[in-house]
Amino acid sequence: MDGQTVIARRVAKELHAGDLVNLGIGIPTLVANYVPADLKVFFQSENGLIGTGPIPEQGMAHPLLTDAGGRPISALPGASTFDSAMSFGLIRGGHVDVTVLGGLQVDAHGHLANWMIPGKMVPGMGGAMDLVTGAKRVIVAMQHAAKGKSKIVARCTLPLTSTRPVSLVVTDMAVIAFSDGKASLLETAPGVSIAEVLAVTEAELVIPDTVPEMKI
Amino acid sequence: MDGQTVIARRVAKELHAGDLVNLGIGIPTLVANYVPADLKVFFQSENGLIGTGPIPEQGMAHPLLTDAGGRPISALPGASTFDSAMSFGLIRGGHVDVTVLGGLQVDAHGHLANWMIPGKMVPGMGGAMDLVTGAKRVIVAMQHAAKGKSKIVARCTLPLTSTRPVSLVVTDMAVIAFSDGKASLLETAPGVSIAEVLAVTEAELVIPDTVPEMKI
Amino acid sequence: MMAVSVEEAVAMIPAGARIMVGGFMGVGTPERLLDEVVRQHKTDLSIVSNDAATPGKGIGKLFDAALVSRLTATHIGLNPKAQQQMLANQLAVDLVPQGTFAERIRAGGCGLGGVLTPTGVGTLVAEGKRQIEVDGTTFLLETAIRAQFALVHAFLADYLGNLSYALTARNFNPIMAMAADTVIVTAEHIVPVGVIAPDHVVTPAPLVDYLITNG
Amino acid sequence: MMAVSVEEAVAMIPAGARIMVGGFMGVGTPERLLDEVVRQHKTDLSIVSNDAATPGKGIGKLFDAALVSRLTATHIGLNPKAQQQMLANQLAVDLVPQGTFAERIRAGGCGLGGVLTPTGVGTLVAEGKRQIEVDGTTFLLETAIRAQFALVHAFLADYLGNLSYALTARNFNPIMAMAADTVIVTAEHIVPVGVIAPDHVVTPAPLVDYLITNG
Repeated sequence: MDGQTVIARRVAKELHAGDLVNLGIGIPTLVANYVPADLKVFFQSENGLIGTGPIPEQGMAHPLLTDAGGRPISALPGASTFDSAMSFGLIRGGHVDVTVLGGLQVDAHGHLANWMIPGKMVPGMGGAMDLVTGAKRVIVAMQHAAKGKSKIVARCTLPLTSTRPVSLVVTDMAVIAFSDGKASLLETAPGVSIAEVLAVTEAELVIPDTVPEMKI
Repeated sequence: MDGQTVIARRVAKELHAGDLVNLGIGIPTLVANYVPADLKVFFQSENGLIGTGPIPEQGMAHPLLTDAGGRPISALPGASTFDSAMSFGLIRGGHVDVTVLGGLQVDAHGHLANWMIPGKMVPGMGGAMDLVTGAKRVIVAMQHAAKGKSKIVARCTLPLTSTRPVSLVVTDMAVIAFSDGKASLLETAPGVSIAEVLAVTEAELVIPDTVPEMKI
Repeated sequence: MMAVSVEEAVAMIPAGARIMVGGFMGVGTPERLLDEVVRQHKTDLSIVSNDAATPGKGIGKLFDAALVSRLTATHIGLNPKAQQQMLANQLAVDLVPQGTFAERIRAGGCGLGGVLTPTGVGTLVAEGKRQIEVDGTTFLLETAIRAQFALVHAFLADYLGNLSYALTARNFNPIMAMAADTVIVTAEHIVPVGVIAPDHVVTPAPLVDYLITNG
Repeated sequence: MMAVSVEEAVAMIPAGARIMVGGFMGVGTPERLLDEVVRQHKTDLSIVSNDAATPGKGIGKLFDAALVSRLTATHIGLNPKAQQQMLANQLAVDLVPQGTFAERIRAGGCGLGGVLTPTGVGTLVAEGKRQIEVDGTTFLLETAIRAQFALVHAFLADYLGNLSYALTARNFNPIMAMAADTVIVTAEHIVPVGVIAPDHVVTPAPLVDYLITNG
C-alpha cells in the first residue's frame, strides 16, 4: 500500500455518521474513496454544495456542477447548494465537523503552514485559512517528510495558515495529536517503527507507553 | 378630502417606475392606494417580501403570507421572498429607493424621531432605524401638528431614529424639504395658506419666492 | 439529525436556557414546540426573538405563562402582557434595531465576532457601544448573538433534515438555525429526500440536530 | 431593470473601471459579458473576483488580453498568465481569504462597514489591519468591498429581473449583485414572470439594472 493510500484510509476512520466534512485538494480528496458505504457523511465543496458525489459517468457531467477546482462532480440525493457567503458561514461558524487539508509544515504547537512558500509564486490562500480557523476538527493529511526533510517541525518557518492548532496529523508514517503545545505520537504506520518516525521528525514528540499500529 | 388622504396622495407622486418602496404602518400604508395602476413600483414588506399586493379576497388569505404586522396580504406576479438578513441587507444597503414612515417629530435638520416617547411604554424601534439610515430617500408622512403642537420642531426633544436627515416631510398642510440644516416650504396643501403653515410650525421655515399648492 | 417527539425535544431544554425562536409576529413560529415548552413549564427563559407576538399566538404564549425572564427583540408593541411584565420588572428587555438583530444572529452563526453598522449611530442605541471609523464614516460595533437552542419552523423538511421555508414565514428561521448549539425543527410537511431540489434547500441538513416527528 | 444588448451594456463601462465578476474557477461566470469586454478592449480594469480561472476561460480571458491592472481575489494558482503579469508588475494582486472575501462583498452590499473575523489573526493577512477584541477573542476588522459594476451570471432571469442560480454556479453572484452601483446580468434562460416561484428567487428584481438580451 503506498503512502497516500495509508494516509487516506487512516483519515477516513476519523469520520462519523452525520459529519459535515470538507476535503482539501490532493491527498485529502482521496479520503472519500475509503469511507464505508454504510457510513453516511456529508461532503461539502466550498464553492457551494453539500452532498458531493463521485465523478459523474461519461457524458453525464454538468458544467454548472463542479468541485472547488472546477472539475465536474455529481451530487447525492439530499444535496443542497448555496452561495459563497453561506458556504463560508458554514465553515467559519463551526458547522463543518471535520476538514482534511494538505500541509507544508506542522509544528509542535499544531500550527499549520500550507498556503505560501516565500520567494516562490503566491497562488493565494483560497479557503484554507477559514477552514483551519473555523472547522470543529482540522486533520492534516500529508507526507511525513519531503526530500528527506521533516514536515513536522519544531516551529513553522513558512507563513502560518492560522494560529488555531490542528487536531491531528496523519502521515505515511504516523498519527500525531496536539495539545498544550506538545505533539504526541498516537500511532505508527504498518511496518514503521517508533525509531523510524523519530528519525524523520524534527519536532519533539511525546511517546506514550503504548503506540499501536494504525488500523487501516 | 381628509388630511390622511391628502398626505397619502401627495406622497404617491414621489414614486417612480421601478422604485423599490417600503411603507411603514399608519398613514404610509395608505400610499399604495394612490399609485397609478400603470406605474410599476415594487413594495417591500420587511418581514421578507418584495411584490406585496392588496389584501387577499375573502377566503384566499394564507397564514404564511403576511405584512410586518402579521396581517394577511397577497403577492403580485414576480414577487420574491427572503430571510430577515437579506431583507435588511436590502434596506441598509441602499437598495430601497424610497421609504415612507410616520413621525412623532422632525426638526429643522431633518432629523426624525418616531420610535420612543420617554416615560411612556417602549414598544421598540423595529425596522425604523435601519430604514431611516439606509433607504435612498426617506419621506415622512404625518399630521403637521398633534393636539395643536407642531410636529415640525426646531430641535427634536424625543429620541432620534437616526442622525441621517430625511429627504421630505409631507403633512396635511405642507411639503417640506431639508438641506444644510434648513427646512424649506415646498408646497402647501389645497386651501392652506403659507401663514397658516407658519402658525403651526415650530421650526424656522425657508419660504421660497413661489410656493405652489400640492397637486394631488 | 435525529427524529424525536416534541416531548423528548423540549425535555432537553433546561430551565433558564437561552433560546432563539424563529418567527415574525407569530408567522413562521414553531407553535408545537412553544406549546410543549409551556406544558413542561420551562421557567426563567432567556429568549431571542424578533418580537413578542400577541397574547395566545407564537412566542406570546411564553409571556402568557410568564416563563420569560429576559427578551432580546426588536419590538414588543403588540403584546401588552410582555409590556406589563417589563414594567413590573419581571422581564428584562433588550431592544435592538431589526436589521442589527438579524446581523448579530447571522454573525453568531457564521463565526463572526460582529459587524459594523451605521444604524443607531448618534441615537440611544449607541450607548455603551464601541464606535469604529472606516474611511471617515462612523459605525457601531454590534457583536454576535448565539443561543443554546434554536427553535425553528420550516415549511418542508426532508428525512435528512434539509429545510425550505414558505413566503414570509422564512424570516429569522434560517439564520437562527445556524446560531445555536442545538437546533430543533418543526415542519409543516416532512417529505422524502429529493422532494426539495438542491437549489431550493435553504437550511442544509447538517445544521439540524432534531426534527420533530408528526403528532 | 432595462433589457439591453451585450454591446450596449459593455459600452457603459469605462476604462479603469472597478468591476466585480461572479464565478468560481470559471463556473457561473458571465462569459458573454467578458467576451465583449475583451472585444471593446476595456483596459486598466480593477477586478474583484474569487480567482483568475484559467487562460481562455471565464475571467481568465481578461488576463489573456492583459486588461487587468489590479485584482482582488482569493487565489490565482491555476492561471499562469495572471501569475506572470503579477511577477512582471503589470498586475497588482490583493489576496484575501475566501470567507473574508465573501463577507467583505456581502458587507458592501448590505450597508455594513465591515465584519470581525477570526480568520487571518496572527498570520500575514493581519498585517496593517485593526484587531478588535470581543469577549476576550481577537478578530480582524475586515472592511466592506464595493465596485462600480457587477457582472453577474444567473441560470434563470424573468422579464422583471428576478434571478435564480443553478448548482455550484451560484457562488459569488448573489452577493455581488448587491455590492455594485450598476448590476449587469446574463442568464442562461430568460423566462416569463412567475416561472421562478417567489421562494426560489435568489436575487430580487429591483437589484438588477441591466439584463442582457438573447443573441
